Amino acid sequence: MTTSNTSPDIDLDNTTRTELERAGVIVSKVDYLYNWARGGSVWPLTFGLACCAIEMIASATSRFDISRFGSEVFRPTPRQADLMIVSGTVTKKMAPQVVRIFNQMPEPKWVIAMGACAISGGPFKQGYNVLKGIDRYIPVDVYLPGCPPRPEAVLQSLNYLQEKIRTQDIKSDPAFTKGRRQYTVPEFTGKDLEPPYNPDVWQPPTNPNVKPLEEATA
Amino acid sequence: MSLEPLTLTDILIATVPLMLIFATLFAFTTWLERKALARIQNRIGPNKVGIPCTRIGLFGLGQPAADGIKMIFKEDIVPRGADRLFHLLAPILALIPAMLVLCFLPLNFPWIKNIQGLVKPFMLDGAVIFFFAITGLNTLAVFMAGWASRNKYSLLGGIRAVAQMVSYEIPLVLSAVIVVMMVGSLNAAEIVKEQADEYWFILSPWGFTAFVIFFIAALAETNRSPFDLPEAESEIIAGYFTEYSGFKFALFFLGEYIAMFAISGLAVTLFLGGGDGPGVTMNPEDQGLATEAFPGLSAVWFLAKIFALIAVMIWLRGTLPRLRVDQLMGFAWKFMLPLSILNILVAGFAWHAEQLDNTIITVITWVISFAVLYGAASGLNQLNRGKVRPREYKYAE
Amino acid sequence: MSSPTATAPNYELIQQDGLETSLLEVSMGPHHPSTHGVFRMDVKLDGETVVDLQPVFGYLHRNHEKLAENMSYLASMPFTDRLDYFNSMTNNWAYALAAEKLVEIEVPERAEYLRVIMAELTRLVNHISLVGFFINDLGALGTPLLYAFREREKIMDLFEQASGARMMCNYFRFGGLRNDVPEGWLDRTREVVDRFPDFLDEYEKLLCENEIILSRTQGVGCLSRDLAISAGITGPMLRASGVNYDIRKVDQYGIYNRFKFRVPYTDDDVGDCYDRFMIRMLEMRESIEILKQALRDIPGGDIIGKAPKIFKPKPAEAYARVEGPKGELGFYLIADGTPKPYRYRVRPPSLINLTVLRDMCLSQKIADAVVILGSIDIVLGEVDR
Amino acid sequence: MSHTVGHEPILGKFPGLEWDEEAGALVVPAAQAAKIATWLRDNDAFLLDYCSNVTGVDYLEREIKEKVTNEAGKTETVIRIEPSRMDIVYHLYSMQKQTGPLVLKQRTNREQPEVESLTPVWRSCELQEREVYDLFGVNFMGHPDQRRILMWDEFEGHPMRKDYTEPFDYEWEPTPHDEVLERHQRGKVIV
Repeated sequence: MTTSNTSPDIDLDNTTRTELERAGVIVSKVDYLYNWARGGSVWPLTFGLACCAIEMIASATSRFDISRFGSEVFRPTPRQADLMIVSGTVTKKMAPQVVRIFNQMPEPKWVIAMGACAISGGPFKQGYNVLKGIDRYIPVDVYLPGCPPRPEAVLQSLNYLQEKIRTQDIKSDPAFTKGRRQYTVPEFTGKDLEPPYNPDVWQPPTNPNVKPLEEATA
Repeated sequence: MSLEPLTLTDILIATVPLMLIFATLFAFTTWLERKALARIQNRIGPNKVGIPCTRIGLFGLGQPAADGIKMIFKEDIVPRGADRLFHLLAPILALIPAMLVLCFLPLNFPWIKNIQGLVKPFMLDGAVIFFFAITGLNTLAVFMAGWASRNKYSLLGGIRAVAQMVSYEIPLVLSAVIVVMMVGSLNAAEIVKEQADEYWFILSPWGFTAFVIFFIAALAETNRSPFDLPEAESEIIAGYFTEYSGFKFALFFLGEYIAMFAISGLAVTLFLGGGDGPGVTMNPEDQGLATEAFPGLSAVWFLAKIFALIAVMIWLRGTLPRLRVDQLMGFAWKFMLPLSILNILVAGFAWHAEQLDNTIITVITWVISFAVLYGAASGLNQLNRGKVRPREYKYAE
Repeated sequence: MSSPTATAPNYELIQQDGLETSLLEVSMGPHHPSTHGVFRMDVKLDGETVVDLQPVFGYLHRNHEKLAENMSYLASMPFTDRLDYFNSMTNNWAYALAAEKLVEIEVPERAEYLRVIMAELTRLVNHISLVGFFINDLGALGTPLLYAFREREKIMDLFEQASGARMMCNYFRFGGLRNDVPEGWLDRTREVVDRFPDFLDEYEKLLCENEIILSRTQGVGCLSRDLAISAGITGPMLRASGVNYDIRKVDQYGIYNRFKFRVPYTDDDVGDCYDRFMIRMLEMRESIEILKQALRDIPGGDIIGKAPKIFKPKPAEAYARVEGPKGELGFYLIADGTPKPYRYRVRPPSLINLTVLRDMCLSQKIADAVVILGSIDIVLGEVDR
Repeated sequence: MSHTVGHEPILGKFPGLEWDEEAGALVVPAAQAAKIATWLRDNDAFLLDYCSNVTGVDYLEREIKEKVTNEAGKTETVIRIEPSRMDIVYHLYSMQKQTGPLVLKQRTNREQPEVESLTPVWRSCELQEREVYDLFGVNFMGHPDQRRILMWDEFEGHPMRKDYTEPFDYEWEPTPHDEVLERHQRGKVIV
């Protein structure tokens, strides 16, 4: 039993890990039960932004019925929700509020970026008021493409999320290692948000095609 | 009848199984509610989360367990600036009164007979008064939660809750007064026994009126739809528990359902004959203990009646929209209160008429009291309804 | 005479030694279950009564107009879907009408009929979902909404079979439609349309004479006829205030003059939430009448007229409007001879209907404010664009 | 179809009124807009009680090539410089007479655009004029509540103006919209 006290920082190869798992069977079982519980009762936040919200609602209706997976309890307050479905275009005016709501949710919490707009800005990417993907500010667990995604796709993304939850273990779960993840809420400035992205969760890609900042603005 | 002092063992025997049973029933009720609502709404409801660590669905019966485990491990957030002490106390206070009421219900579980001297530990003589005194505490808990959260929605919910629960307490008590008048005792066991001997009070006109008033007021007391204003989702987010997360929210949830059990148990005791039913005969000499076809039958009847009432509550929740706050208060003060006062008068006359022990007079009394109550109810309805009516519309070609 | 506006009641706050009162300021939204998206109302409350209310917009401002000025005419057709995401078909139609005013294109007969069918199906979808949401705002736990969405799914299936997408159909083209409907589609539509009245009967029985709904909606959010006209209210909301004005009748765009249908409106000057709710319920029946006639008379033939390969109108201005389910949806285009519009403007009915939100909500209860907002029927994609 | 409103009877009534043939619009001087609008609303011949659409149009200074027949009878191309201006467009209908539309335009300069607000005449202008103020920067005199409506309060500039440039963004993705591609090649915007 004491073998399970090994520090999680030590990098283990697979055989040792299986051996340890065999020894620490109780720990992994507790994980398993816990993951079963929180995977089976993912309560989403009633949080509709744009077009995708309608398909999110449709996924809770009679034909698709998200309640079969235990997720029909749409909580209106972030304090009681586990999952935030960012359903639709996040504008720059709305982005601080989205981050704030994410901050208000208790751990463990997950985010599904639903629809092209939430992932990258989608068709409205060129707009002066559109945030180019919510993953610039908050960590996204499942990306659900589509414009808008079908309700079946919402159910599938929930299933993916449940699979992801099943692979998490308490020792390495950010929810339990870091405390509540609270990110800086961006502020309005003259033309853009400040900061323009959250470096903890997103870095601008180093693309050779992108011109350096000075050259581009010259 | 012996009145030996109870030992700790006796108290534990009487209470611990009760706590376990109702906690299990709570879990079952949440599942039942989700399934029943799904059925009303043409859905299937939870069916994937069954036995842990397997893929067996088992009609989604594992759902409450999953919810519970998740809630226990969920992070507990207290808002900055909130009153930490009262924020913590409120959910506990919401749970305790309901639990206490459950202990004093005349439920004849078989193990109670093993207790010393055959006296049920909590067979109070003033049980009815105790019930209402205790349930009044719930208002305090709700307001405490609303105030301590330091959230405007919570505060609104708390204020609404106080207004609503205090107002509906009056018709609730006044309709219970009928039963006390009829029986002449405040003892819950006596009330049940009286009903088993004579008739269930719901079957008489005044009893039925009182039951309806009681049930409506009970819906308001437990904040169930259509009186769920303190937690009105579409208006004030989640009302008084907007800022509660994790286990504290679970306690509120538990408290709400236990309060449903408690208030339904009261209704069953007062109007539906308690544990009376086929196969059960009440012994006049034992304090509320019955002779049953098999042990625990009367407890089964009691729980079945509770669940019948809870099913109605779920049904209403799936069907009706919510009232507005002024209509809610108007309904309590302008409709329920006059009717329940009139009902007391009617019941008083009826009781005197019944003392004459004449079948014809009894029948006439019943008919007259039915007519009076029906007329009063429809008259009050007309008076309060205002100009609200369906309208006709024009068409342009 | 100036246009009527409501003034906030004057509240004198008690300010004595040791006793101070203030109004409770609540910011409802942008994340609120019943603001239908990301709308915000800054409400000042005296107890439960609304003393002042300021709507705050812009949380879904997606720069539709600016984007459309940077792309070709046809490229903004899919963007019109996302304006009012319940009614992509009517949005398409309004835009196509405006473009057809710039360049004269004849629309074939079959396309005209299909346009009417699509638009009226859209009206059914919009009204039925709206009524569901409206009852949800009244506090019913989703049941009417789910019944409504059950019917909506049937029409969504029809849209999907015709255009390939459930919500964002992008089905209209300048001078007609993108493609013909698949085989058997008309029969399936007839079946759906024939069964729809049964659902409406059931729904009306459930809702229209429900005592709680009556008392929650009647006398709430009254809008007088004069204010409605002055504030540019359109659609069912205008007719609920007692004005008989339906652009399908007034403009007779498309082929609406061939169909016999009636326009329900109230006669009294009340215009409360119940009227708005009932007008929508009655309009659905008229839509079914139109659909039945259209499905009976629809001819065969081409689906798109002879449109130029490159849509490059001469310098001109055009304003076209349709009776969308929410009101008058207009598109204002200014062409400057290039393949891109110089100015592209959407006249959003939802936004203009919100002009009177404050007037209707003052000195009502906070619960009513939510109901009034629900009865206006806004979609934020259109309010903020 | 609803009948369009004839503009001829109005032209003589007020000084400074013009009829723009190309746009099919009545151009009113900004100083008299409210007076003319009230007259149009209340006059029995018009009764334009419903103002449907309010919007602004931003015209940059531009060169227009025109073919003109000169005195010798030959056609020659003349380059005319049209000065920059700002138009505020109102689409007016009559609900009582079921006629319309009549297009009303207030014309002003681009640098300090200032026109008369028609909100006191038609309530429907209230939010739309706020929007024009927000996106075009036109100052409406007499507007009861002129604030930004769509953008946040701290926002600088007026995004619907033709010369508005978006802030620099890190993300670069080619899009099929040719303008964006072209501007990227010029190195101006990476969006």
